[in-house]
Amino acid sequence: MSILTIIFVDGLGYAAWLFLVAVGMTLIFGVMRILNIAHGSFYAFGAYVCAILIGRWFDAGLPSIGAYPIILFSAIVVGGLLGLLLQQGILKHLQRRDEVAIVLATFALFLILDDTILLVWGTDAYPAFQPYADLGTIDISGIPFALYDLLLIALAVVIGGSLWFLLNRTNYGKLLIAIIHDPDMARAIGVNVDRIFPTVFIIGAMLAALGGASSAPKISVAPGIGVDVIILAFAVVVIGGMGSIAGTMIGALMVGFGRAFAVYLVPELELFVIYAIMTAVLIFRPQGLFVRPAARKI
Amino acid sequence: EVPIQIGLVTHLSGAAAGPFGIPARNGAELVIDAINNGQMPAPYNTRGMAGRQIATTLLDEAGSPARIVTEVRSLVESVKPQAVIGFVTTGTCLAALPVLEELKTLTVLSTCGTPRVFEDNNFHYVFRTSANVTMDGVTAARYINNRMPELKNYAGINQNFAFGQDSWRDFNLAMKGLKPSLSVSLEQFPTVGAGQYGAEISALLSKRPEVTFSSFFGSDLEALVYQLVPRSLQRQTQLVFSTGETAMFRLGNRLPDGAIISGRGPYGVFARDTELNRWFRSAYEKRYGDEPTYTAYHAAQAVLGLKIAYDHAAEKKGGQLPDTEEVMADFRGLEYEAFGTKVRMSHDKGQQAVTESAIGVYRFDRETGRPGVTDVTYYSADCVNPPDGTKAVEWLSAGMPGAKCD
Amino acid sequence: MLEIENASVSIEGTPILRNVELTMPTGAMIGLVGRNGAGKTTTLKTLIGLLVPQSGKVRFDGADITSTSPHRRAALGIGFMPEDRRLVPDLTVRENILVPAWAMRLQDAEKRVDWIVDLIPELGPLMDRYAPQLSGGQQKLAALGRALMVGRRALLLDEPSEGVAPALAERIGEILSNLKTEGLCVLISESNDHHVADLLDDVFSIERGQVRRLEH
Amino acid sequence: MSTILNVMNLEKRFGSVSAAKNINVSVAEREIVAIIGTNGAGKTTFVNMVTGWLAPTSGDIRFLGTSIVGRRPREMTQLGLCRSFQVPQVFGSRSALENLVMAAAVAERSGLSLFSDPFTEERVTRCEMLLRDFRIGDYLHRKTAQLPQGIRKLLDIAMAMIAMPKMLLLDEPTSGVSIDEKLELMDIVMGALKAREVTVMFIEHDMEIVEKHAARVLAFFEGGIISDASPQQCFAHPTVQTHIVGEGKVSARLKKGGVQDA
Amino acid sequence: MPRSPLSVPAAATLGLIAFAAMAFVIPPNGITLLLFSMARALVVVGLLVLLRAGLVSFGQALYFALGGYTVGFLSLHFGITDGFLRVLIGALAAAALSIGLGFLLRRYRAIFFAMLSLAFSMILYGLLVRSEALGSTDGFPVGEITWFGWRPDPAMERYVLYGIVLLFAWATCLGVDAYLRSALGRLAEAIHDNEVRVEYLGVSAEQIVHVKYVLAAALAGLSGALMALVIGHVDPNMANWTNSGEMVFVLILSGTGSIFAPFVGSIAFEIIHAGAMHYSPQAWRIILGAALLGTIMFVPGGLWSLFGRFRRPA
Ligand SMILES: Nc1ncnc2c1ncn2[C@@H]1O[C@H](COP(=O)(O)OP(=O)(O)OP(=O)(O)O)[C@@H](O)[C@H]1O
Ligand SMILES: Nc1ncnc2c1ncn2[C@@H]1O[C@H](COP(=O)(O)OP(=O)(O)OP(=O)(O)O)[C@@H](O)[C@H]1O
Ligand SMILES: [Mg+2]
Ligand SMILES: [Mg+2]
Repeated sequence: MSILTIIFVDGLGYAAWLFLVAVGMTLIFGVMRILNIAHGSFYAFGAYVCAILIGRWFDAGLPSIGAYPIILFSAIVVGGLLGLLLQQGILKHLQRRDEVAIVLATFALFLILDDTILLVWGTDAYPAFQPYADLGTIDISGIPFALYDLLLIALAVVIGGSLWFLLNRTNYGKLLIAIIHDPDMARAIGVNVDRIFPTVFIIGAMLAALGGASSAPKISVAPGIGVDVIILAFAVVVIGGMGSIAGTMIGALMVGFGRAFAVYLVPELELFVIYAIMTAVLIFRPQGLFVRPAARKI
Repeated sequence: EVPIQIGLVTHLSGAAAGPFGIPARNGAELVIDAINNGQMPAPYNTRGMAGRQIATTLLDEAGSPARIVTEVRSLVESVKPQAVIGFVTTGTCLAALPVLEELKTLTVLSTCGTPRVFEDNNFHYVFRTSANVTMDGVTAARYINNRMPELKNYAGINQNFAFGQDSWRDFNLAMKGLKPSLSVSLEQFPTVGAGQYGAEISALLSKRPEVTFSSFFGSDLEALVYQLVPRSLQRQTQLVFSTGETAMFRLGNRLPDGAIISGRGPYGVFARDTELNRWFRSAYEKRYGDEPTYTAYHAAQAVLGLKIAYDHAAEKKGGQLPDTEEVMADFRGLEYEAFGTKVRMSHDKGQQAVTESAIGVYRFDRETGRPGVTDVTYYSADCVNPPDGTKAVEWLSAGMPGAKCD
Repeated sequence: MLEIENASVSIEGTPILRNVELTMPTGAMIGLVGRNGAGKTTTLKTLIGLLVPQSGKVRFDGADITSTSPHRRAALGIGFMPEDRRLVPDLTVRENILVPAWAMRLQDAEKRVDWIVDLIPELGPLMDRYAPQLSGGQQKLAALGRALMVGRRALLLDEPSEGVAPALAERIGEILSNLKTEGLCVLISESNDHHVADLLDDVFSIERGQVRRLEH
Repeated sequence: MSTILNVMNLEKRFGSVSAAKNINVSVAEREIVAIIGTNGAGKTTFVNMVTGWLAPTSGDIRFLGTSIVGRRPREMTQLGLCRSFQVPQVFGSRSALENLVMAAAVAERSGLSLFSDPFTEERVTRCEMLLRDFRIGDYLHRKTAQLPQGIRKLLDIAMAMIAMPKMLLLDEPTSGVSIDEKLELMDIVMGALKAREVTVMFIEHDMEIVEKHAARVLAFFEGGIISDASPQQCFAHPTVQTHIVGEGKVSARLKKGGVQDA
Repeated sequence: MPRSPLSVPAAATLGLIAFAAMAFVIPPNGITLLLFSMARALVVVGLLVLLRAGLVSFGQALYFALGGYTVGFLSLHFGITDGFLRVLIGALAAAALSIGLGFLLRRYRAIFFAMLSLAFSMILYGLLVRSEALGSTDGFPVGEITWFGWRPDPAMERYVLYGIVLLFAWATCLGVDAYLRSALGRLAEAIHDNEVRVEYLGVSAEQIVHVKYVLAAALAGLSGALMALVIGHVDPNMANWTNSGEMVFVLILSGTGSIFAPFVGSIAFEIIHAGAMHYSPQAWRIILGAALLGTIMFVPGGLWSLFGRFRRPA
């Protein structure tokens, strides 16, 4: 049925966006046990930098194709710089503190970064619509869909796939697991924890910034775009089972399809979809879809 | 000589700052400075307000209504302003007004368009110099019905919060009132700031309503436009953006030609061509490098109204500074020519203004590179506002009885 | 080979070890015995670098490694088995044993695993089970296997026979004492020295943070 | 003497691993039974099933005549069946004394007492005394997370004991406890339990202790019980000898009969 | 057991007297600040109670909003103006809902508890936003307040309210202190350390968590109800997660060392907030964030631990 096809494509598109937004948070939580609220700010910074660079690019009359690498470039720069700064400057010193303190520290960073955006870029919105508009559309089931959205789906699949492979199928991933469980013991058996933590945090920050940068052409980058992202990302991460890439992917798909269905069939429920799915998943699987085994206690 | 203290409350941060808050602040500050320097065109070219200079304290309206209540209270308790001007969003103003009333502070709402301000309360110290939101929906409905007599169905996409819901309700009721046979093909209420409208646009594309009404504003409106234009939604449905006037300069040629846009009253591109307007526009553009949009006009006319009331009251006292009650006595029922149009404080014991409204079709002039409107229609105040003493929803539901249109 | 020179250690401001002197010559098996709370674990953690002494030195082959981080010490070939096992629950026993090899990019990892299983055949059937699926004693063996992966030069074992059936504890003692002939030095902390007593070359006793060499 | 615990045809499988095979045991009131076995023989699994932590794959467990399969651990405690743990289970952020006072308060609870302050003078003194008996008087006010392994073990046993249940299962009470303390500890524990007529099963790797305190020994091997007899008979069992007790020094010392040589 | 020089009830009573006395000396905006601080401190006390069991709720705004909306609703639809009655019903409504939700939430720990509680609060938020009868995002005013039939004149009104809020705060301190010292309260803290042991002591960890959850919810309801009276207006933001976040923020700022900490932290929060708004109206959150970050990094025990350094032996 054509309506189902449309819902499917829309759901997939939203899921891809959600996944891009959430995957960095999953990674950082999975490895470092840090629930990073500043994730929303990384997202916003990525979006701002990308929008501004793209704006400059087109103001200079440069060819449209060059705008796509800018998206990746701004994500890498923003994630790299902010990630390094915050990890080395602040989070490193909080490593041994309890989770609540660390979450709140990232909350504080979020407040600071969000207002920094306001100070630096003001209250204006920055458009970067060209990459979205220029790619054109493709008809599916008689409805034009933006090719850019399909591109994001591909990007999400590539990123999800490679991260999953890295974490689950390589020794590096297993090293990460060893660190997650017990950093001290990992040190004692030869793992250089002090190098791996910043690396992971920076990659996570880059992914967050990529979420923002890749959204920039669809939206108008304005103050406050990071706030809602936090909760969405949280919810997806929790649904997936904290720290699981595959879980995040499935969580994003569930929410994406759920939302697309709601928009078509019961628009009033749109706001509740994500919470309803999260609650339903947690009721049946109290630790999310993909659960890590706990150490045997007794 | 002690200056007159004014508290200026508007969005300085958050999503409403760009489209509404900052223009409002700019508009108010521009006029306040001009008043202080006696640079306004005649007849408002007397220096100061009741001869006194005006000092302003800014307050950010962003955040929860609860926040604003504390902030307003502490503003009033610490600065003791003679008047508070501003308020864009309805949540914050509804929460703050009882406090301002309790503290006996003269308050001039510049925008805050909910009819609930006077319908649900009996304020003594509160004035509003712009018409309420009901006018948006009625104007759009009348205009569409005129232009599209064959219309059968329409859809709405509005933000999920009070303003979006109210806008849609008013428009809906007005449409039904004008032509009961119309049907609604789709109602969408995406979350404020959602940013992702792929599914909503697909739904509109597949349901094919003839008209799509939206009260989106700011970055949400821009995102919606960026996402719908490449997918050609504008070719399948007549788009109506009730606050489109605030976004047209930013969107430029991205806002599709043929979309129906309005602001709350004849402001911005719709403003009547008067000397006052020409002055305001050029001074605004010179100072801020931007075109003034309707909240800028709203704020400016609020300041102007207060000045007139003060000046009148002072005149009666022979130049002495009038007290709040005296100023209010002159403010009630005031009629004055403001920057965009005439403001008539004729409703709710003379504390609520009505104005005419304006609406038109967007057209981007490719030669000059400037946005513009065509097919502009003005509706007189009594045509698009409920008569004094009638509740907006009741009036709309009853089919807008007593409306005087010419 | 591995020695502590006049080291004092405090944890969170509480002094725990006082002026500890301890030498582990190459090819020797040393015992560190003491009551609960005497400071055995603290001594071992100081040797591996999880605790840093306030004064005094730790040396390895004569070089000062007092401020060398634990993962560098592991790279020097110092293996550590904690008293509470601390296996990674999401990994199988084989992976647990291999983690150090991955971290330090050891080339002969697989060979070494085979050698470990040869040494402790009890591990054989457990290799592909996840760590939480092992009994307490089995986990102890796996942790020992992991220490053997790292410990090419020195082994620091914290209560290796705690919770291990006597027959097996004896065998482990013999295995360890055979290892020392391969140039490895072994430090065993025991609150319960009798399984290995006869195999030790040297015994230190520890009491209230003070170490004393016992005549042997 | 009547039977307090009766285990029939108990089986437990974890996937392909058979952790308990056809276990049949019956324990009489006031009996003291030791459990020995190779590592991974299924001793802890057995205790876990009896105390409701694990559900058996099949078979029945009767405590005081009623079947307790499917009950939760807390219900078992309420019925008067308590245990200690191979890995000490204590409240890490509380002091040793607080740990024990809490355990005591809950054990003695009656109705509304949960709403009152458990730190009554009488109870605190009593707990302090017990901890001193256990040789951990030096650690009364230290957070247990910072205590040495062996001390935590002692505290764990004290917390299990203070309830003075009808039956107590101790999982390796002495492993990790240093040699001079553990013999004494077992004397104290067993003395007190005997005086209160508590039925005891304890898992133990130290054969001296087994011999000294238990009249009956269950030897576990690969999920089954291969011997259920007096210590002497049990130690003489060939499989027990090669796989559990060993031929070396321990048995040598045992044969010397020297327990006080520490 | 470390003993502080004063018992909690005695200290609370002293505090009550001191704060009441302040009404005579500080300016009106000081009273406003204290009203806010005291009313909000109550929900933070609830969070403290939860955190003692290692549970963090990012959804306490649910009960806070429920308490507030109940207060408003009672006057809007039933014409009940009595402040005391409305506050009590508000707290009870929160408690009643939490008894139900508690059956579900008590199974969860750590982040899952936090997120599930967040989900419930956001569902309420969504409902309130969609409910035009309750003013959608605009909310509605709570209306006139009387106290046992007496309506203080406007000048006095805030002082009366201040007194009432102080009394509730005082009662909360006494009640919560008794709870925390009871076996039930201590067991709940023990759950954080080791649930296995709690279970083997013969008590149900879930039931204990449930009791705790209801207590925290009742306090949140009470806090929200008082806040509604203080503000005079309720709106869906009361239920939004950012509000919950702010409550946790205040808790961390306060520290968890004492049940008085939330009061100190709450006052500090209001002062920092007011100062930040004053000195940098466009970027006040930078100051707020920096204050929080500074507290976390340099005063790990929260503001309360600064007092403790002088007052309490180890
Ligand atoms: N984190 C800590 N904070 C304070 N004191 C500590 C901490 N960790 C250990 N200690 C103290 O250090 C001392 C030595 O402890 P250690 O763990 O080294 O003993 P141990 O000899 O290994 O005992 P066991 O045989 O019981 O394992 C003990 O008195 C203990 O209380
Ligand atoms: N959750 C589980 N999944 C799979 N296998 C398990 C699980 N728990 C225990 N086993 C296996 O069941 C067997 C019995 O384990 P149990 O813990 O009962 O041994 P034990 O006799 O107590 O040994 P130890 O003396 O080492 O403590 C072991 O082979 C163990 O590997
Ligand atoms: Mg130790
Ligand atoms: Mg066991």
